[in-house]
Amino acid sequence: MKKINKEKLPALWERLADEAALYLPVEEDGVVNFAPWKEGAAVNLDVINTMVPPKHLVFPQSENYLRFHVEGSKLEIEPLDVDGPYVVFGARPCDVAGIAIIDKLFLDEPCDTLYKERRDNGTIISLGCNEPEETCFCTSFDLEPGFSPDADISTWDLGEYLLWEPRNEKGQALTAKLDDLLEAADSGAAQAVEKLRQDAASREAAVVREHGWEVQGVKEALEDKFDSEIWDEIYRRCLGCGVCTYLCPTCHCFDVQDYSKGQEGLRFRCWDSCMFGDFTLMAHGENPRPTQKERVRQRFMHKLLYYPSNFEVYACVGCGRCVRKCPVSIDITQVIKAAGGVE
Amino acid sequence: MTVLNPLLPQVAKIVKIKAETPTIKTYRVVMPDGSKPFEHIPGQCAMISVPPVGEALFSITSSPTQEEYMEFSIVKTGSVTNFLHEVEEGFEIGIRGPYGNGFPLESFKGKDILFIGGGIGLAPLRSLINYCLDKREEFGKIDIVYGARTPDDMIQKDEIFKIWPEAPDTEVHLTVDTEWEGWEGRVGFVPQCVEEICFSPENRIAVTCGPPIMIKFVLQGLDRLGFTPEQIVTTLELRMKCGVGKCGRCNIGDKYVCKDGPVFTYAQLLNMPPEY
Amino acid sequence: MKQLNEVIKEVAAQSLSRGEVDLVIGWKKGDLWWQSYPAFVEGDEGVADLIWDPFCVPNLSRYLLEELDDKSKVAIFVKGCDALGFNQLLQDKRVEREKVYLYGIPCDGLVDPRKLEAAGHKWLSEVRRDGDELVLVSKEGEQRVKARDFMYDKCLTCRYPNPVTYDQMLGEAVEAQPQERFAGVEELEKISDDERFEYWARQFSRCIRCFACRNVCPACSCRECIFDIPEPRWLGKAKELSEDQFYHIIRAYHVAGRCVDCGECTRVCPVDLPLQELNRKFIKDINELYGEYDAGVDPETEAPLVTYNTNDPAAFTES
Amino acid sequence: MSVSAEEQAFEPLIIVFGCNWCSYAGGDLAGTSRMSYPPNVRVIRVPCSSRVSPNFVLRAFQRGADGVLVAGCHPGDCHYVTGNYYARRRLSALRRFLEFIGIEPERFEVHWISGSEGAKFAKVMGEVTEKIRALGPNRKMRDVR
Amino acid sequence: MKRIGVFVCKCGTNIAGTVDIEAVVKAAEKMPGVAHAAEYTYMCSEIGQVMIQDAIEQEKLDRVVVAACSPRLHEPTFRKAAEAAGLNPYLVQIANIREHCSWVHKNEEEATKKAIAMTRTAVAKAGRSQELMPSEISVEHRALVIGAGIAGIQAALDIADAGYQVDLVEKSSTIGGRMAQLDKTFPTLDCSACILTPKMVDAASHPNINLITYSEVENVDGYVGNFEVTIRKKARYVDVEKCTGCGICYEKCPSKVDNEFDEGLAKRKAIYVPFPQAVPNKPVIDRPNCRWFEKEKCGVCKKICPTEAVDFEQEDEIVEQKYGAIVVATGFDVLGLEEFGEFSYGKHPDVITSLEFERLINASGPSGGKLVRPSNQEVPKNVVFIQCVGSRDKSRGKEYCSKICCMYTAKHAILIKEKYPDTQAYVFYIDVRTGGKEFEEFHRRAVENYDATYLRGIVGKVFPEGDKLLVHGVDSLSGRTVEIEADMVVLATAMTARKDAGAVSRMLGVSCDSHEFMTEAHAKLRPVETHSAGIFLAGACLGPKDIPETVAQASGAAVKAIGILSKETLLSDPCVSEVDEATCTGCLNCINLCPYKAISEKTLEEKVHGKVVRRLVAEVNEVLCQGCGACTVACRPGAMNLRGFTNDQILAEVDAVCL
Ligand SMILES: Cc1cc2nc3c(=O)[nH]c(=O)nc-3n(C[C@H](O)[C@H](O)[C@H](O)COP(=O)(O)OP(=O)(O)OC[C@H]3O[C@@H](n4cnc5c(N)ncnc54)[C@H](O)[C@@H]3O)c2cc1C
Ligand SMILES: Cc1cc2nc3c(=O)[nH]c(=O)nc-3n(C[C@H](O)[C@H](O)[C@H](O)COP(=O)(O)OP(=O)(O)OC[C@H]3O[C@@H](n4cnc5c(N)ncnc54)[C@H](O)[C@@H]3O)c2cc1C
Ligand code: SF4
Ligand code: SF4
Ligand code: SF4
Ligand code: SF4
Ligand code: SF4
Ligand code: SF4
Repeated sequence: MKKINKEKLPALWERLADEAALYLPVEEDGVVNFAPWKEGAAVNLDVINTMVPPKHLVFPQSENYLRFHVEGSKLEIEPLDVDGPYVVFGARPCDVAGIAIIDKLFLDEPCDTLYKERRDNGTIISLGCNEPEETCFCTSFDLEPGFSPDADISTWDLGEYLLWEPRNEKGQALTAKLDDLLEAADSGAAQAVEKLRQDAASREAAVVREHGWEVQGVKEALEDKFDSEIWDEIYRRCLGCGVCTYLCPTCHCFDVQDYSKGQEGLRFRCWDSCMFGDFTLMAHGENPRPTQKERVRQRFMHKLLYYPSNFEVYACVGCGRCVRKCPVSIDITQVIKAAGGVE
Repeated sequence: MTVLNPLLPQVAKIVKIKAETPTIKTYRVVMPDGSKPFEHIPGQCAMISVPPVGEALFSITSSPTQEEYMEFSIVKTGSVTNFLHEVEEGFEIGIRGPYGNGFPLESFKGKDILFIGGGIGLAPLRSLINYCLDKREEFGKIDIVYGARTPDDMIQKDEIFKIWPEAPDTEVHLTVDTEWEGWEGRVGFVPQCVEEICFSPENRIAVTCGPPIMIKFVLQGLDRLGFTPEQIVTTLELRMKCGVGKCGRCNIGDKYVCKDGPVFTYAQLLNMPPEY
Repeated sequence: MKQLNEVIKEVAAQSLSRGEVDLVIGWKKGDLWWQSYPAFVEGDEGVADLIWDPFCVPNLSRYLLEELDDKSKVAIFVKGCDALGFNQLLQDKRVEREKVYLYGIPCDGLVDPRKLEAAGHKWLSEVRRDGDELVLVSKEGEQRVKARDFMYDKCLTCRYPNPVTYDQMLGEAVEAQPQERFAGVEELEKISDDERFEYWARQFSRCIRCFACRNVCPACSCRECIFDIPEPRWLGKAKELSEDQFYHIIRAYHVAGRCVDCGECTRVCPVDLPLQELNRKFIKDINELYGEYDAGVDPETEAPLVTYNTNDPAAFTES
Repeated sequence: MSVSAEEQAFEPLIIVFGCNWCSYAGGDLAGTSRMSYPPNVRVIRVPCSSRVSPNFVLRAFQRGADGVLVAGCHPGDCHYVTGNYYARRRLSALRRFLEFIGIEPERFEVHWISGSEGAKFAKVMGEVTEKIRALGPNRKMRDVR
Repeated sequence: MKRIGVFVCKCGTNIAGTVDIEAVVKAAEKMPGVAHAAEYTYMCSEIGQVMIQDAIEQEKLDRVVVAACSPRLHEPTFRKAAEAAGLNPYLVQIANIREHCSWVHKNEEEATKKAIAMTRTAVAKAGRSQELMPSEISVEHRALVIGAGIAGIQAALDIADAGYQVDLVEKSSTIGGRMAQLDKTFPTLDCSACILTPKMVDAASHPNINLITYSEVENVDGYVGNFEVTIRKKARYVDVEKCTGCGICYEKCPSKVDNEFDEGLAKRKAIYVPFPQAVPNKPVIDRPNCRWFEKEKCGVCKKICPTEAVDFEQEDEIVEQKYGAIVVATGFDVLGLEEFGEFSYGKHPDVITSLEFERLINASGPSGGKLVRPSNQEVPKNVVFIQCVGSRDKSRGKEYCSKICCMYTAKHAILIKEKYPDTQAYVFYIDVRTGGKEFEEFHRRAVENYDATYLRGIVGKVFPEGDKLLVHGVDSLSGRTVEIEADMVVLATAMTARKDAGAVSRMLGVSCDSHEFMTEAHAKLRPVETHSAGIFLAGACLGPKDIPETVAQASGAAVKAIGILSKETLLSDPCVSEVDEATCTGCLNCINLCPYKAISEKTLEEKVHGKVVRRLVAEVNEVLCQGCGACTVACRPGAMNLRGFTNDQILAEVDAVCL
């Protein structure tokens, strides 16, 4: 385990930015989001949930993947390169878990090589949470607020210092390059981390308990809820916007579109949302999910039943963004409760 | 060798276009070197690209036993298909696939097969029919029930009128929705026709594809005739973008039509939420 | 406030039990202190859940678009801004006035949880309005703060706190205390083109194109929005600045002369885009060029961009 | 201030939406009168200035126009009686808004040019081209893909 | 893929001189959808057209782009050519590489580049063109003529003679218009009444003409072939059926007011006929000035009328009628002189306008044809005429020339001299305009034979001195200031549009210029048509003109109207708006802004998720719509689209032009 004095962080970032594109939580116009680091950027490591999760770094909102050229009846197709190496610094455990969750889908056979390549190019440095937000419930999905098993490097904020622990080869390789900036942590570090993790977990557990958000068997509970009247109540206020899906670290639906300029063009994939009315609209006008009810149901069923059926993991990390941001307070914890998926 | 991006199409070429009906054309597609784009199992699909308009998924209607080329029958319905209906022979397209599970051929072996198709629904069936006819000895009796609104709306007229009826131990039952001048065959909807002929479920698999409403009634009819859900196989159509189970659009419960389908037995469908 | 909280339950229960309406849309409380959300009450069961508190911000009239279809009459509660929005829907012929019963609520301003949080007021269990103050209730006890410090920006500039249209008014009219609403626009007008460009480029880049701002807007009630139409595809789906600009300019343009300044778009934006400044730029310019116009006040007056005067001024040199 | 080679070679692209009855006709008259103006302008014929949607204007900027001009009949002279009155309101509002977004207002102009004003057509085209040339390429709204 | 044919015209050297035609053809060949590209010297020639037609057939072209001159010139030509080859004419697009390119750019490289871009744009638009079919409209075989001055009378007579019913609507109580006010007419000096009265009588007695006097058109709906018009017949308070025109009523009426017909120089009664030859010769009651209506007293006329024709209870009557065509002939007014204080008009009775002069010198006028000074009833010795009062005067009056003032002033000078050889006429003029048959000769006669003194210059001031008027002017030829002691000053005031012309044109959907004169569809080629199909213009409502021109136009307009009335059905231009009902929200924003009232609402009933719902949508009347596209922009979701200029097409053009 290593450590770095927080005063030295700017030097560290500068170095990382030399190595690869560095993204970290930056405050701009009062909003903290993952953004490329540049000299003088207002890095904010205190914020727990960035407004938008760092999902877009591994799965960009839109991503060109081929270039085409059409001339008369001739077609040329040329795949495009994926951006080079990058580092994500300061990702919170829930957000890292979100990436690990969508990994399951994209890396599953047939492997989405576009995703894989971009994913492989990135090194994720997580930052454990000390305190929960009011809307945090990651422990409900068996995540640990203080620790991120899927990160390449884990860090913890111990006030003066940041503790630093590479978790795999990728992490080690990067750590090696930063040797001069990192110092060896003392023997107490492991204990400090342990304590931090426990404290964080118990604080959040307390919050979750208080809110009645301790998820238990929601998958099983939802198995017979396709026709349940719980959906009748929930969907009615839904505005059909994409706030919840676009802010969710695990939502991953996309659309494929072409952009053209004359005979040249690009094909890209871009985020799409199951909450949009035209998401499943077919060419001949039929729609298997004709009203918002089916769409809302799909969103929750997908996260809490279908995804775990296919990948043995819930597609929710309890980050609470949708809870916080839904304009009409459609709240996944309420849905879980309504479905009977709480202790 | 690096694994190719599954979303990346290969350039292929339309070498022949046959107008089937005013809104359906059949396209013969090969790679630029003249070879067949890829191998497939009947029932599988391919994603066809026409930049800058887009991509759409189509059943491969030619049989895998056809070594030279691949064929698609395409209805004009939206932007991609409208565009395809305007191109001429020699036009290059993008193609990727094959997608989907295909028909469970192993379980069909040695059985009588009843094909029930309506309109463009013949497209995926045709792949299997020709496959069965090419491997005639592996299957029992073959019955093909095919219907369309009018005789003019029938596709693959060569095969349904001439080739298939002549194949050994094969019967073709054609029907049109309403009386039509010059039509001397059956009149009535496909489900009706199936029940009238009264196929026995004995050692028989029923494979059906057509418009949703037809499928609904065919299933009821087959049920009345005593077919078990396991004996009935159908294909589904949902909007899809990637074809590889990632874009999140074509799921029915935890099944993806692109990966786990489009071929499903009725028994499977009964276990899935009715969202198609 | 307490009183009103009871009154709404009473009137809802009454009109439902008398069969005057088939549905009452009101607000109800979620698990968290700031969650007050639209509730649909069709029988006695739901009535007790109806509330009125400082977080009852969602405009309920939007739901009429769906809910009116198969009902003969629906009652909703409208605050000042909601009533303006309702009138806009009326003007756009999206709802039938006779099928709606409006309970007017004079509104003295709603509380923006983001402002409370920013000031460190978290982990609350309840927030009550008491005169000019808010009572923040938490485990540690109660704390009183000045209400105006935590009100939505839109409420600070609100000029119509009392509904301009209603069938029955619940409660006493309140006095409007609007701050200058164009201050933000004027600030931006002062800086250079390049600076303004940078400013808006930063804002627009943050947009995730979730369309919440459109979906919530009472002036955006199109059956199929131009941004969703596949042919011709006006707005590409790629996350590109030029597409973001297209979206924001055209959205604002479409509500120009129709935006009732309810501020809902700004409230729902998950990434805090100052959308109201865009809308208000149009309001301000239209007022300056073509005369004061307050959308939503009177659904009968023609919106400024669908009418003209022969001697209108222009924002370009006419020669 | 040094001017890069690219800026120096810069030839602006100006899209003109010209109403069929006045401005397009004015352009024709400029043609028949052989009044030369810079070749940077490309006219798209529309029936009336009231047909010009802000969407078209933005699309032109996205696709590479350095300046956009809407040209219509003088107020009162609209072939369709009132079209340009609506256009005046719509485009005035749009023009101010574009400026608010940070687009130099000179990049979006509206001019009234009648069918008999061939000289004015040529003059306006010349002036607009020079103004935009001085401003340099429009990078603010261009789709850079 | 479309099969677009591109045809590039050299236009002799008109295009080929600056544009590298071969380069354009080469570039066109590569454009998306282009199946064939060719060039020719004169594409619009017979050979060129055949070339296009052959290519359409041989190359199976489904779209045609002609890169040539302005579409305003030859679009119809090429459309027709394509149609003859079996292609829908609306699948033809023109790239204007002559007027908008080769003629205005000198540098060949630049011009060629631009020509290619323009061709590419037209190709892009053509690729999105749709076949368009005109629709058929039935025709009501009846015409409406609004305004019964000489223009309206002539048009009505011509249409009636062709065998069609005509309703001639006149605002005042008699037909005749301004011409009835005139004395003699230049350049032949026929007596105006002598030539007009027979026409008035003809009109009144023509079996196909229905005079609707003292009436106004209140609303016009509908479209060519089928106008639906509402006419308000104002109450005359005299039953014209009973009235014999004996005139006893206006003899006895005690209430006197200024007679408008005499330009206020004489009085009439509250019940009156404007002038003795009025047609119909039936009185009306001027309600605001009638004592009965004012105080419920008097009623002399009613008491005295031998046929009991006076009816105070009469009310306005509303008539609704359908017409196939409309001729507008509402004429002109003269400028008010409030801005021209220096001439002392209104301050001194002997300063009069030319129109007043016409009345003064007219035998049936207030002074019985004796030219007298209104101040003292004496014959004037010196008469000063001032030309261009308010004409050619951008700052205070009208910037245009009123065209006829030079002529009628010469006429006035002659008339004076003929009657009063001792009276001297002075004419202050800027320049004398005599463009017309026999005009210059007429003017010369006034100067040479009738001794009129023409002074080139402007009058600075006219002020009364004693019983004279001092006229201060400058003779710009000699540079001297002149001062004339005049007995009478006559101001040739500008002709202007009728005060209600703007309102009338808006009602009709006819455009008017900034002076509110109505505008013709094309100043040269369609001088009596308007952009509203089926509505034609004649006479001074278009701008200042004399009687011969007025009459010629009236006959022209009549022929155009007859052209419509003689058809059983008409074809409408298909380049009109259409609503996509699926996207239309029913906000009806589009309805009010349509200048032709072409949009209406309709209710759809449809099934949505099993429920039947009713919703509003907009509907365009294809015949009324003139294709401006104003509605398309007001429609936010883009449900309203303009055929021939669709959103899709314009976007494609924008994309292509920017490449
Ligand atoms: C498994 C399967 C097999 C199919 N086989 C055939 C076939 O053999 N012949 C045939 O004519 N059609 C077939 N279809 C339907 C065909 O995919 C649609 O008609 C086609 O996508 C319409 O595309 P469009 O661009 O013309 O329409 P648009 O509505 O313009 O399409 C827009 C986009 O929506 C998507 N989309 C719209 N409707 C569908 C749909 N029904 N299914 C999938 N994607 C859709 C397309 O990807 C397209 O990019 C099949 C569909 C599926 C799912
Ligand atoms: C002083 C003077 C001298 C002239 N001398 C000569 C001359 O010597 N020779 C010559 O050739 N020309 C002369 N002219 C010109 C001549 O008067 C005009 O050319 C002629 O009168 C034009 O006829 P018109 O029918 O177009 O208009 P008008 O004569 O103005 O007739 C228009 C008619 O329409 C009616 N009307 C108007 N509005 C409406 C409405 N809304 N509804 C129904 N009815 C309406 C009016 O009441 C009027 O009866 C002279 C003009 C002036 C002013
Ligand atoms: S569903 Fe909501 S709480 Fe769960 S991960 Fe997504 S945004 Fe976070
Ligand atoms: S644009 Fe925003 S402020 Fe205006 S009416 Fe819509 S939601 Fe309200
Ligand atoms: S953005 Fe425009 S088209 Fe879309 S809903 Fe709003 S007003 Fe309608
Ligand atoms: S709500 Fe915000 S993020 Fe969503 S589309 Fe509107 S501006 Fe963009
Ligand atoms: S403006 Fe558009 S949406 Fe509104 S009624 Fe007209 S066509 Fe329909
Ligand atoms: S295009 Fe629209 S506004 Fe113009 S005339 Fe036609 S319907 Fe009326």
